[in-house]
Amino acid sequence: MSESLSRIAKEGLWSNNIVFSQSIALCPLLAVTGTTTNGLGMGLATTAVLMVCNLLISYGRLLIPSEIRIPVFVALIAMVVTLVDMLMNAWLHELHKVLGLFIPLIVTNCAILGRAEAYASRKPPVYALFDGLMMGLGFTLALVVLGAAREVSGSGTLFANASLLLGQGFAWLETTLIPEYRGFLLMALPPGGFLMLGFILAGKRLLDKRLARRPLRNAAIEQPLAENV
Amino acid sequence: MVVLDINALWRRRSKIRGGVHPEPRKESTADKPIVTDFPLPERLYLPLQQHLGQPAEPVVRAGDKVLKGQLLAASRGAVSASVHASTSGTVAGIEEYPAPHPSGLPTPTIVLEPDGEDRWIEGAGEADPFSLTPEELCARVDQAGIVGLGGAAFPSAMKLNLGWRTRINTLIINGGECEPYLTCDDRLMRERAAEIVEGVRIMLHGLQCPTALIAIEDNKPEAYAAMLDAAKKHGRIEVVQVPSLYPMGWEKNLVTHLTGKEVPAGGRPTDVGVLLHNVATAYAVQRAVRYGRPLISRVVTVSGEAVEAPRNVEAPLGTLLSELLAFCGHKPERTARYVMGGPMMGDHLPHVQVPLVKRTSGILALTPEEIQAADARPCIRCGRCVSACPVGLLPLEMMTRIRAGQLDAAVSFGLRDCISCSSCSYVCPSRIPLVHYFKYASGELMARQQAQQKTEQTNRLAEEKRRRLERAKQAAAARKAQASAKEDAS
Amino acid sequence: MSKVYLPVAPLTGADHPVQAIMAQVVLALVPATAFGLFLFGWPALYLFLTTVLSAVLFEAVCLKLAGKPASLFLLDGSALLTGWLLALSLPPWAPWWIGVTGAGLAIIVGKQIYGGIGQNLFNPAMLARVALLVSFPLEMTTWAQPAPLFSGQAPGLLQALGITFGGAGIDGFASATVIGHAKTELSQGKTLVEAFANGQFGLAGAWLGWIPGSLGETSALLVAVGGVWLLRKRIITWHIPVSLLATVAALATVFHLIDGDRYLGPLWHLGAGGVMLAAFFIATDYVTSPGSPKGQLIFGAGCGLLIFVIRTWGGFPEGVGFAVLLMNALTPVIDYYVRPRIYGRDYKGKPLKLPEGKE
Amino acid sequence: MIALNKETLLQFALLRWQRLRRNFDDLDALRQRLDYQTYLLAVCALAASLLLGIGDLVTKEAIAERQAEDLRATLGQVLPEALYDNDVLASLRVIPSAGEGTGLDRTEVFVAKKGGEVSAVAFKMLATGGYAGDLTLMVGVDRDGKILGVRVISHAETPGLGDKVETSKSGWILGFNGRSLSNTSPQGWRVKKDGGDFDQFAGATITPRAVVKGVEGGLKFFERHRQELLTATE
Repeated sequence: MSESLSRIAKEGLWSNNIVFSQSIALCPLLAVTGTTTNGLGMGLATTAVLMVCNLLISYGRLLIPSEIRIPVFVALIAMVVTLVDMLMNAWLHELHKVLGLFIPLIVTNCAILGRAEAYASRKPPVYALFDGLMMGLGFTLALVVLGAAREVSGSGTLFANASLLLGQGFAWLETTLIPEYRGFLLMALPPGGFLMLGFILAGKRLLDKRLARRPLRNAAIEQPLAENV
Repeated sequence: MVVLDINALWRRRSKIRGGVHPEPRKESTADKPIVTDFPLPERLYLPLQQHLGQPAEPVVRAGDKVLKGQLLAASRGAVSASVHASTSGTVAGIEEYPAPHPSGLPTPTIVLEPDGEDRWIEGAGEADPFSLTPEELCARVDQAGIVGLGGAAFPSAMKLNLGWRTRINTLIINGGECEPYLTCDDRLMRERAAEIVEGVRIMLHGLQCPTALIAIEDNKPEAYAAMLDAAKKHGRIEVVQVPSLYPMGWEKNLVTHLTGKEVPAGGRPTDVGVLLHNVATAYAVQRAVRYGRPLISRVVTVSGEAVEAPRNVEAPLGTLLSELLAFCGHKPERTARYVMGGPMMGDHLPHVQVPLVKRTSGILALTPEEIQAADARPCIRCGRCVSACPVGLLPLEMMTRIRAGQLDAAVSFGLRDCISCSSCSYVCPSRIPLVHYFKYASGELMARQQAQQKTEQTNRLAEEKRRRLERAKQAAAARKAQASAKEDAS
Repeated sequence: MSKVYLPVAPLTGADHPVQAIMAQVVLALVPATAFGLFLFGWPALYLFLTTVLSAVLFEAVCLKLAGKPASLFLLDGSALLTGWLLALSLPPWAPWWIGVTGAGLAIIVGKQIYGGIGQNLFNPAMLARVALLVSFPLEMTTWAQPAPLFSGQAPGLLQALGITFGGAGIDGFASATVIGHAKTELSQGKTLVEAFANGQFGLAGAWLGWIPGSLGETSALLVAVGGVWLLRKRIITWHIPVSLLATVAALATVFHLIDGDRYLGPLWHLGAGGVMLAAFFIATDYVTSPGSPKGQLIFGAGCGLLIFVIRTWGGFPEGVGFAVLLMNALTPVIDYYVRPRIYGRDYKGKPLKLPEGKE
Repeated sequence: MIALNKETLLQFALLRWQRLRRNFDDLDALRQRLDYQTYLLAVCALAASLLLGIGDLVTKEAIAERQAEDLRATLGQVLPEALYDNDVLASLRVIPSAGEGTGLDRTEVFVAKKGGEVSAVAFKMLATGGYAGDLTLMVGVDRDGKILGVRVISHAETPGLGDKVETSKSGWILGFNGRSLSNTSPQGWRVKKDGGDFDQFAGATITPRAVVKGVEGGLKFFERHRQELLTATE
């Protein structure tokens, strides 16, 4: 039981990460990761959608025939996303002003339909909910890492406007790492997103290779090198 | 005559594509006469296969006494050529001996010990070759074991035979000799122009062909003058100068340049009514038909900086290349590479303890400075190989495909049309051995094809067997049914 | 048996090893560079050296990281050439970090990430220039007025240090390039005749180089001289330069004849901006242009068309970098579809038909 | 006549319910049925619509409130708080303004009043001729035609060059404060490069030109409708 949960966590956060391993959901990724805060906000919104959708679909999995599963999933996801959009507009207005254009796009985020199809429609609700959480957090992690990398290189700050998202209590997060930085616009623009994503993907593969090699060296046991492509 | 003028018009029009201008390096041998008094070696090694096609079948045994020009091994099948004794002596044996080939692998070889008398066998010469029918001429050429002496070593009789059957309009005699260093054809044309012209006339007669063009590169004015002089009496033979450009001697280049016709891919020049022979082949044909002398010797260029006295030598076939080199003052310690043939298309030999064969047009001992070996660098896509390719291929694209293991993609870029002329490798600023890639890929493709044929054959056999069994079964069942029907009836 | 690697032919290489090619291209750039350095003085020289040196340095670091023999690859001079071309396309009085960042972008992102020399899809120098233009629009569009060395208005050695390394700014010297000026004035509803009425820009100046602009785009004449020399040396072929320049000239002529008030004439288009540099030195980059002559003609014409379109209707005044990059992206496609005719085959690769009566 | 009494109805309902329940005993068979699939899809769509309706009801007010806050915040930047005591958002007037320099056919003017007296107005307008299209401005003008403040609400100018019109990038836009048609000559309503009073940014003249020209047009619009606006009644 717990082992399975820990595996779900590991898959969602790292080995089957939506961005770093599956390389999907790149459109929202590149669009909103100009700053860390935006990435975090988008990530959390997506996580919420993912969890609710996974849960609903998992509950209904026995009732939903495979012939009409796609329209049902789409209707569910669209509803949840629209609700999130309205709620954010009402209660997280400042963040919504920034992300507003992209929140409805969560509907087209293939990760959500992908998880519904690949996981939630086959597993009991608890697992589906947890999978949604972990996949969502993995996505959030990717957004935050990319956002941070782009924000630091693009404008020299980190967590700019964090208080808009998290409340005044988190204003201390807003730091200027490089004072008097002139700004490297390329990084703030979508091409920079691609560039940085490329570097991060390369870094992850390098890390995975190192990790895979280590037990091999220590235990001297023949193990196939785990490669995430 | 009008026909010729139209041809001349075409000649001016068709420009040769690509090509390179390697340093000729011919001056060291071009002005020295052919050495004809090469001493008989201790032993002669005559491989059974010195030509394209089937190896010849030995007709002598160890210990047999043979005369000069006597048949040692007879041609086998249509595409094959006979081997004759280069001098009189004793057959020491038929054994495996290293062949003049880059691999240096041994092949069946007749070893001949000369008796020093150099006595000719009774030959059947023909005072008037022009009285012979084409069939008879072909038979004479076949009996003399003549093959293309330019390097391809395709049996000449076969070519002539094919030629007069398919109606040839133009016979082109290839005196291009575009490879650097080589001057054997040049010298032959200068010294034995009359014999060559007669050989050409014999071939014209044999082919029932109206005209012959003798093409000589414009960097050989003496040869041109000599040939022009020899041919002026004969209206059907025209001597033309062609630009010196490598690979001018590629037969399809000559066809296009001289006649304006283009040989379709996968075809031969005969498809467009043109036949090509080398000047040395013409000379050999004349010797064979007029005097009944089989092909037992040839003129070979011995050159390279590691040779003290480079020159052309007329030597008996089977002579070890090492002896030829030694005769010309070879300095082994200075030699970095041995090349048989020209440096562009010739073969690198691992050593020179191999015999002179019919297709050996030259043996080069090259110093390190001459080869300028350099490590290959990454391709910078400069496109020089593209403009150098006489065929119109994209060598750089083919090379990248082959490196990536995509042989089929390389084929789609024209790998099968590559003539391995090395022009691309020659001009490559990154010193990439492009032609190696292509040769490797072609070999790989051939192996693949063979494997596939094998599987197909196995499958076919299995299928046939299955069908056979099935038929037997059906027949048995039918018989049974018939029998039972009979039984019922009765 | 078939796998045996046969060491065959040819024995001698041609006389153009890679280093020699790079050296000759650099040599061809020398006149235009020297003139540009003279025209814009010490700050230009500082920026030039910074850019070229950092390009070579980045190349060395990348080679070391990739475990390639630095001596073999560094000496081929390609990094030097990339840095040189980049420096020629920068505003001469830009601060030092523009040069360093640009060199880094060119070598790391533009070249080594793809696998080093010969592998890159885009021209490294142009990739860096465009990335810089997008990232630092202010620095990349602030052009200095010509202030020849040893003339009155030229900054001294120390003052120049301040411009290049100290962030002193060049507000007093700032100006616009010819094409940028024309574009600005047009956007204000003026005609070209009015735009050039004040005589700040002369056609002769544009060709000779006495105008604001990057080092490599001021003297179209000197750049062209270098290019023609390269042509004569057979380092480059005529296809790309001719088709590029002809396309720009033809389009400019047609539109200028249609409406001379709105469209610059062909002489302006060819003489100003980076067209000459692109035609002879950038679009002809071996690695990123098609291999076959016909492909090169298409490539050059495409570059010319895009340059004219971007200059005339695009958001940026100068379109050379974008045009070349866009066509670079098409190079593999061109190379795939446009091939020379193979001997004995038609253009589709089918063997030629035999003449009548033959089989 | 069968009397439809409560009992029979209940019994009927129970029967139907039990039959419905029985269907769900074998889910695999149920899922294959076309009518079930149709109903399920309909139910899902209905449920989604219902939930969305509820969501809309719940958030409608809050969202409207936030949007008003946004507008008020923008207005607050161009209308000093001390100048008015009315609800500016409520006192909206729409003036037909085709060809009058605001770049709009109908200009929305917010009227600020203090003690019933019109003290200032603010209006949204377009400044045409930017480097990348039009810029949307909010302009505040006091009753004498003097500018209280100008803000760029939206634009598509090049980041790093033309975006200096934003207050977060530079204070350039504050230079309009206090300007009016009377204290600045027509020659003055240009950027310095063209001989006027206003700075241009380093490297970019097109954007400031467009804004200066736009603001001047806005003032002219105000001048023309001054009487009408100042005498505005509730």
